[in-house]
Amino acid sequence: MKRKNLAITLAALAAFVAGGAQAQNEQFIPANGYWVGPYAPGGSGFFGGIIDYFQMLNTRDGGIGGVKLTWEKCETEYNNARGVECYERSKKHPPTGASVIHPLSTGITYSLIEKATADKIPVISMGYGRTDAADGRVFPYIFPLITTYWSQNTAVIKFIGRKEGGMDKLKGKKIVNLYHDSAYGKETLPVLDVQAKKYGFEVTHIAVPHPGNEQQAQWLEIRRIKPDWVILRGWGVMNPTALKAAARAGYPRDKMVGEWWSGAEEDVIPAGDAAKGYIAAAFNLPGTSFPAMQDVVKYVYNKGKGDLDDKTRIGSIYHTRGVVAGIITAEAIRDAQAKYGKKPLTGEQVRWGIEHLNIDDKRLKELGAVGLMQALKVSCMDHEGGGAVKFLQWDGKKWNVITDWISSDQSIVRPMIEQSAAQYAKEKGITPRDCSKES
Amino acid sequence: MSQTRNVGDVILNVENVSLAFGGVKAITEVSFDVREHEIRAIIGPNGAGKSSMLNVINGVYHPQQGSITFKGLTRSDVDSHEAAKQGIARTFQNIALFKGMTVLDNIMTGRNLKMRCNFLQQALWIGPARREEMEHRRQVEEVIDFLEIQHIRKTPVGRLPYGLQKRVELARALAAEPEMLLLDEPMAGMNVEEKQDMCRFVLDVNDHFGTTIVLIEHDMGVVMDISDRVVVLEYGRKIADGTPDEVRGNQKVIDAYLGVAH
Amino acid sequence: MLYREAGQFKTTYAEDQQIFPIRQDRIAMALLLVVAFVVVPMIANQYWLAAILTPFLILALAALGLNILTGYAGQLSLGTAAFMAVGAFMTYNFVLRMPWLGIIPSLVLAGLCAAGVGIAFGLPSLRIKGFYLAVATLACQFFVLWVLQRVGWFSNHSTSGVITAQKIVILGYEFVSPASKYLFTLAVVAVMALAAKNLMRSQTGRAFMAVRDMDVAASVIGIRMMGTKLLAFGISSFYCGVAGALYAFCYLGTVEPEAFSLDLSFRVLFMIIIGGVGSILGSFLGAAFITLLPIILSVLSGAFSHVTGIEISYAVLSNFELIVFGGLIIFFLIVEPQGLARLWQITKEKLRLWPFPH
Amino acid sequence: MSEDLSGLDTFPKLLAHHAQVRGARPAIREKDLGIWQTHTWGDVAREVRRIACGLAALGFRRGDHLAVIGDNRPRMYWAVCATQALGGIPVPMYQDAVATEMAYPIQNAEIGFAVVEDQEQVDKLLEILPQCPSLKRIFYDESRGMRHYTQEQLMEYEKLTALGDEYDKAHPDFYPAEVAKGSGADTAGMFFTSGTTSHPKGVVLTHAALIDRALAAAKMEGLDETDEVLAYLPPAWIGQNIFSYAQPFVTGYCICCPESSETVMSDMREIGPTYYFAPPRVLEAMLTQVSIRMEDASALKRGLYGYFMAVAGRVGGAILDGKPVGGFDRLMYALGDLVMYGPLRNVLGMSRVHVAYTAGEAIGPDLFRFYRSIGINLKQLYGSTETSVFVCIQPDGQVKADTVGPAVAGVELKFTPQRELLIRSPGLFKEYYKNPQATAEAKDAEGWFHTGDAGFVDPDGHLKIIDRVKDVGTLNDGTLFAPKYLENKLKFFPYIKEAVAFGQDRDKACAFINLDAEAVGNWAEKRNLSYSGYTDLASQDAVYDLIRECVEKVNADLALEPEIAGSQIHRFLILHKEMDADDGELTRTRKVRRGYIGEKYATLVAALYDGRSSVHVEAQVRYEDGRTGSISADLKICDAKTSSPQAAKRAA
Amino acid sequence: MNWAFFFEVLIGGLLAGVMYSLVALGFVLIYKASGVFNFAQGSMVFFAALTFVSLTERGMNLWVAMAVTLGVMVVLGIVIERVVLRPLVNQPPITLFMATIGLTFVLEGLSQIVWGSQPHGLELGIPDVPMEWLSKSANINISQFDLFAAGVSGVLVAVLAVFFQKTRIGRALRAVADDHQAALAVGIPLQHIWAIVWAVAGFVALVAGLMWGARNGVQYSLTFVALKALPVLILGGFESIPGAILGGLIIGASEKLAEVYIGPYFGGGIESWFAYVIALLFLLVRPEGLFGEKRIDRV
Repeated sequence: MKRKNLAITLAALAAFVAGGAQAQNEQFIPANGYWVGPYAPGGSGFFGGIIDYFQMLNTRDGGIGGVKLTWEKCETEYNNARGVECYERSKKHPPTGASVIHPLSTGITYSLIEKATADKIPVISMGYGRTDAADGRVFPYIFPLITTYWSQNTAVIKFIGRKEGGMDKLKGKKIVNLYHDSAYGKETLPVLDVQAKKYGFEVTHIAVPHPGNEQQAQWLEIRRIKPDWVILRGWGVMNPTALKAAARAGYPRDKMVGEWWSGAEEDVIPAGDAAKGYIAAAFNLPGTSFPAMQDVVKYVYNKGKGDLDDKTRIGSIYHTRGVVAGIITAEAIRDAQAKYGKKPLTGEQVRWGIEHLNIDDKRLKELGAVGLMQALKVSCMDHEGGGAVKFLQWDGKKWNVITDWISSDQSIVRPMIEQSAAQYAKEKGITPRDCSKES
Repeated sequence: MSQTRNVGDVILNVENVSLAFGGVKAITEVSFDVREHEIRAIIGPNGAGKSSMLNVINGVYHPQQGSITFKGLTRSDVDSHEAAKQGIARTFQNIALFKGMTVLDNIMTGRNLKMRCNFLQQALWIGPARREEMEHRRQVEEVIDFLEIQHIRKTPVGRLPYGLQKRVELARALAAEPEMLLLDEPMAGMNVEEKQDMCRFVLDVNDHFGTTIVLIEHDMGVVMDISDRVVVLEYGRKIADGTPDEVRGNQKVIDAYLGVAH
Repeated sequence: MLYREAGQFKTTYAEDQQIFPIRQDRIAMALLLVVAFVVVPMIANQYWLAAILTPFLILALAALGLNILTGYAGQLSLGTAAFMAVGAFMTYNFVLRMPWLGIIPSLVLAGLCAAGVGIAFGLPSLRIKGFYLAVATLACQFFVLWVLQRVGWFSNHSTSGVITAQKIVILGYEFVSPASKYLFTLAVVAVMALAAKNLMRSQTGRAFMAVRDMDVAASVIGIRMMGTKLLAFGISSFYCGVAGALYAFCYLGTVEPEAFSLDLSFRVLFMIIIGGVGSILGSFLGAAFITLLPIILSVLSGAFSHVTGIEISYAVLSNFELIVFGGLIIFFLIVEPQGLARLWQITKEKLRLWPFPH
Repeated sequence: MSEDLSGLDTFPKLLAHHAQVRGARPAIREKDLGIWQTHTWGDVAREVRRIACGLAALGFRRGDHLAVIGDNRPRMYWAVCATQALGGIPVPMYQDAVATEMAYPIQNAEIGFAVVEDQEQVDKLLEILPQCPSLKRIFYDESRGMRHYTQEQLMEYEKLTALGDEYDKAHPDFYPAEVAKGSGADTAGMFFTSGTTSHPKGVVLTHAALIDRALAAAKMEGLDETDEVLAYLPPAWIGQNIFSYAQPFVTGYCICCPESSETVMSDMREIGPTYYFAPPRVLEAMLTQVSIRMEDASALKRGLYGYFMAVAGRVGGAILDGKPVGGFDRLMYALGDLVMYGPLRNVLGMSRVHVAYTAGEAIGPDLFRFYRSIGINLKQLYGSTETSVFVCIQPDGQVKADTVGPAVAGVELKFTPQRELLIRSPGLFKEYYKNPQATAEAKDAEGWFHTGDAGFVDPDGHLKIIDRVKDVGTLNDGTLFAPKYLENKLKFFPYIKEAVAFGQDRDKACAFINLDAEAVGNWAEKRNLSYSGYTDLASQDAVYDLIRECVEKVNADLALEPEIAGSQIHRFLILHKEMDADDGELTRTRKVRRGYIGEKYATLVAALYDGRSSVHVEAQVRYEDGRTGSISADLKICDAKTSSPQAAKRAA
Repeated sequence: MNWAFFFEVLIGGLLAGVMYSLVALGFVLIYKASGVFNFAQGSMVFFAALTFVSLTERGMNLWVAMAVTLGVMVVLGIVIERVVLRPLVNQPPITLFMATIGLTFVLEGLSQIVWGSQPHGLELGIPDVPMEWLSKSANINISQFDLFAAGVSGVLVAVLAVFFQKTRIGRALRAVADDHQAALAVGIPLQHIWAIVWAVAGFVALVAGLMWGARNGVQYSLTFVALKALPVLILGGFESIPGAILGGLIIGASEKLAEVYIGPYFGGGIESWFAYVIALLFLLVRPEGLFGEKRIDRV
């Protein structure tokens, strides 16, 4: 028996090395995520969402245009090197190779930018990754879809402004930006500085060294500054710790606005009561009431499948974020199929689909995703497509939506993006595409 | 055994040396001298400060008081590698070989002060570095030959029996071509045959290379046999100094040391 | 068994002190080099070249660097990744700011910068030993990363502190394809491994080992503690620095300082312990073990569930891989605490003595 | 071997030839200071000239004798050649001889000069100096420990050569002229044969004799300058002189001197000689080593060993002899060659051997076949000091375990009615030095040399030796009794190192056994037998049982041979001490001195025959460090089963 | 200079230091008794806290859960001694260190397989909020929970002290720390002692896990608390319990003070390395650590 298993495993390994069995009429999308380590909740929830949505499509519709979606998980451990390895492993996966990649890590996204561009595989870094990649002329294969860090940040300031009673009220206010001391955390420093100048508020950047499980000093500092608002740009254990530390420092949680990687259930539950009243941004909403989510429950979980081990997580922020990613990916494939025919598509073809995504409100309704996500229109110039954010508040049990979609301030963001992208293009000797010639 | 060595002038002068660890005095105001080409023994009961004395001479310990004059150069505080540069080599009571290396490498290490090439040349292994390595290998082979340890040349020292390890340690010291050799109980723990061999080697070294030897040894027979002059320490103080015959007759020594059953 | 040593006698010391005194070893090594330089680039696919072999070689080089310090000179260090980071960021800056230098001089200069940092942080080794020193080197790990993040100059004032490695160009040839990057890495690693071997078999290496094995005795035969230890830190950091540069330029392409986190330092340390402390070969074996094992495990477990159709939660599978990985480390330590290199050495001894057992 | 050596009738002339033809090729290597220090023929020629000139400067004249005492060292060989160049006579002596043994040859040959290796030999010569007034000069190679020697006779080798350089400069024509004066008929050397009873005899051999024989054998085996030989046997023994002096001088091959006697095995492994000589005892010791080490090997290896040795035993010899062998066997042999024979040859240092000889005594058939089966071209030869060694050699492809091969070119054989072998050959000795009587006894007027060996030529023309003529005797019932034959059979067991058979003029055959301490010790350890030393080991019952089995196997073997079936061994005892040349029980070449032993242990012999089951013995032994002590023990005597010829036949 | 603020920083730092000490204690116990630098201590903290919180979430009574977890940690200690340490006895420290790293992977994988990788909140019933009276009267924020944690640490150290001083096993442990040969004379096999000390370290890990878990939630990142303990260890010495406590206090206080008063000049985030640099500078002056004994190299 044992021997048989071994033989099977070896055969599978051989098949893997040889390039796998030829699968017909399947569209392969790698699931290079993380299910172990400190960020496992995010990784497992997000990829659970994507896979559940694909599974749902396969069960409900028999795939997209008759083409079944397939995927294979690869553990990246949120580690750049492992992420690159997974990417290389999945990119030649039959029959089409990896047709689109969700790295779910800013670091891995960075490492894939050049590789994926060279391999003609689109990378969707939905709500993370390199902000200036929103300039599709310089980054044809990179899609920081829906909202970039910078867009989000302007929305956060707008939100604060709204809370203060108008953007003009921001003048003289003190805002602390408590950020994870990493590439991810530092991404929003310049955009905040620009806005501080524009609106006349005072911003203090306070770094929390990795992993962020000790923030006493930072909060003492905040206590000394006595800011009006604290923007929390955390990741992993840094979030609950910040909330706890805020409670210890007696700082009101409803004056803390977290970004969306600080705004999942996993970020607040460990903080217990200390999280009550905390506000966080989101580009997707939690819950299972959306028709799309209902379908996921109906066609997947009720049939005893489903990727999440812990069923209570269905409809959690990370899970619906994954579903949104699934929707976007599926729509892009659908669009591309409209152009290239109903057959398994290459990454290059899917890229075209992503660049021509246009999910308007009508389509959102068809998808059963009204309220789950915002409308989206991607173009050669604009790889972001959305740019609006909603704000949620934690009541100790669940997230409650407290705003409608607040759009970002592209007048601030776009020039910065174009400037940054241009500098990148110059450094790397890239000639930006002429979008007027793209079809 | 012929004792017709031409003992020369004083090469080492230990003057009024005192050494203490914390509050414990290991050596108190000890003075003696060593003449060129002689075999000088330091004896005394356990804990008399013999090893400490050697450690002071070659700079492992720094005495609080007193001075050491070696080849006319007086110093009160010297680092051990400087002592090595001046031509003092030694062996240790508890074998201090480099356990992870072969016999050959251990002995080669003994020649480090004679090597001139820098690490870049060595990394490239070209011209001078390679030539130097070969040249020193040849010199080391002479030592190996001299001490009759050819058969264990490439053996890791850790695998050798105790007696051979002692011999390798002596070889390492000899490879430095020292003017003065400090031997800390070179025959401790050896059987009769090994002791005889070691005695022969010590005498041969003294005879062949004219090396001055300062030696600590417990075996009175050996000490009286091979040494020219003997210093006796007790509780860190010198209680006698002279030829083996003189020391043997010294009442203090008889009381302090020889009286003790050994 | 395959060793036929009769008749391989040495008539000069040069022959006797060769790196591979046995002819069969020389042949094997030559074959290995031919395979690595010629056959592999021809037959290996991109995945193997870009995702497995190149990082393996780079990490082997880093492990080699750490092995020089820890294995040969006996100074435990957990700052490897920091030295790698210095190498990566400084190479980036040399290429950026002095493009006329060319990549190889930039690499060397960056390595020297890493060496400088290494020497500075090696100063405590004069007074501190063992685990105390290891923990102290963590200061270096954290401090260096902090500086790289804080000082914008290092990342050319990139907002996120991320650098994107430039193209490697030598005499107009651009190393773009995975195969060419692999070959570039291989060439650098091969040359540096040879240099390390040369160094370790000459006086410098012996001085390192002497300091490691018995520092008092080393000092007594005239080896300077300070110079030797600092030299070990310097050389080791140089190797790590070059490895870091390759990590950025030949593997990841775009890196942030966190890519050189403590985690990486630990991984490199695993490599030398599993591979064999104080062995050049061990650095390579250990790097292979640590980089390849998780991948093999993941491929195996994937294939297993794929073929058998047993639905195991992937999270469980991933965690199970962790357990197996940890378990194998313990297992290998128990089987051979001195590492894979020692295992290989024993095997080789057995083969040389074959059919005799001893 | 297409070289024209005509006219080169002395060794110094041959040397000059090689220095000219292959001056840059290695002539002699010595493992010294960790590496194989190599000297070319050119170097050798220069050094020999220096020594010769030095000797001449110190008054060495043609016809003078010069003793050479030392291990295999280049300078020792050069001294031999230098002596010959000056028309002198080199007298090599065994380096492990005690001082008193050296006195006779020196007195006998009125030796005036000696070249010795080191302090040890110097000490010995100084000890006998009062008895040897002729000895004027002692040159020593190694100066270690010689610093305080003040005797005027002593001189460093370096001093000698320095003198030589001076002399050569002053008389540049001297050396060539001296070499040219030499002729083939000149004496090339004098070799003292180990006298078993009386004083040793100095065998005088000429250049012509040695060169002729060396050349004949070299031609037969196709030796040339690319061959390498390990010089590890005492240089004073004629065989070693042939292999490491005469033959290299005719072929130009290279000889290699091991670092020391302890490192011979590893040195042999390093060198990997192509041409090899080993007496059976060395081969046997090696096989014992192999067996012992294989016993410790893992089950897998032992299994492989067992299987492939069986394959080799079946077809190995045939394959070596180029006889037809089945395809499958050939395949298995090739496989075995990869995993077993090749590695074995390698660890034995015999990978490169293309010709290996054994001689000196009978070799066990199993032992002989073992080496041949693993692909080593081991052959037997027959010869002695008086014949310049080569009399018979087994040619390739015609190798038998129990013969020594046909006569080598130039040799004539004939037998006396008593089956004594007579030989006539160009390689015969000139005379026994200053011993015309002995010369006349050994060499008759027609030039036939009486060997003293009994034997016959088989139908294939191969010579077969049974024993010494004088030792072949009969039991009381007239049965043929060849003690050496019995002893050899016993010694073929790994546990038995030496055996002494008795039976001449007695009713039955009995034997003394000497254990192989290492093999039996290992065997005992495996069985958790504790013992304190050889004597204790030898008295253990279990050991007796072990040996009895061996003896009974020999008896079963003997029963198969009708002529000697009656001489089966009925009783034996295991001697309480190892026989030793220092105690006179063995010769320097480690042959048992049966007569001496019979006298020395008369009481034991008596006990063998009077039916006692044990005997008390008290014996003087000499320890390694020269002290003497006594051992007293009760020796058991054991009966061994004998097989009846009929039973044996039935079994067979 | 705002003195109230200064004292708040100082006291807060000291209390944070106590939390570091809690983790460091586990390292010290094991190093002292077996000379093993137990890298898995962080994982043990995680493992203990996760087990405890998972049990309580499944409805188990707080105290029962604590007892069960303690039992699990004891079993773990014994298993580790059997499977990992015993076969590696007499190996160099680095090898044992490496083995504990392997152990880290096993523990992390195991705990996540058994309990999942979701983060959990942990409420011990002590609110982690500033004490109002102090806040009001002196404008100094001191968390109740911190004081509670400090109290727990105090009790823990006291319990350990009693354990070491008064019990036979404790004395054996001390003997082992001093001299393995001497330990044999006490009559308790070395293996037992090791198993016990690992079990005790498991207990300490549980306490540390509870405190840290209550503070930041119970999740994988708890393993990172080990990093906080390392500078404490080099400062206090690997073998000294008082050293771990005092080291923790010094590191905690100086780290916070530095981050608050010096950090801003460098763009903040200096906490990540500052503790190490302090420890390092201290070691340069006193290589034997706070309570270590000066060693004389006997040659």
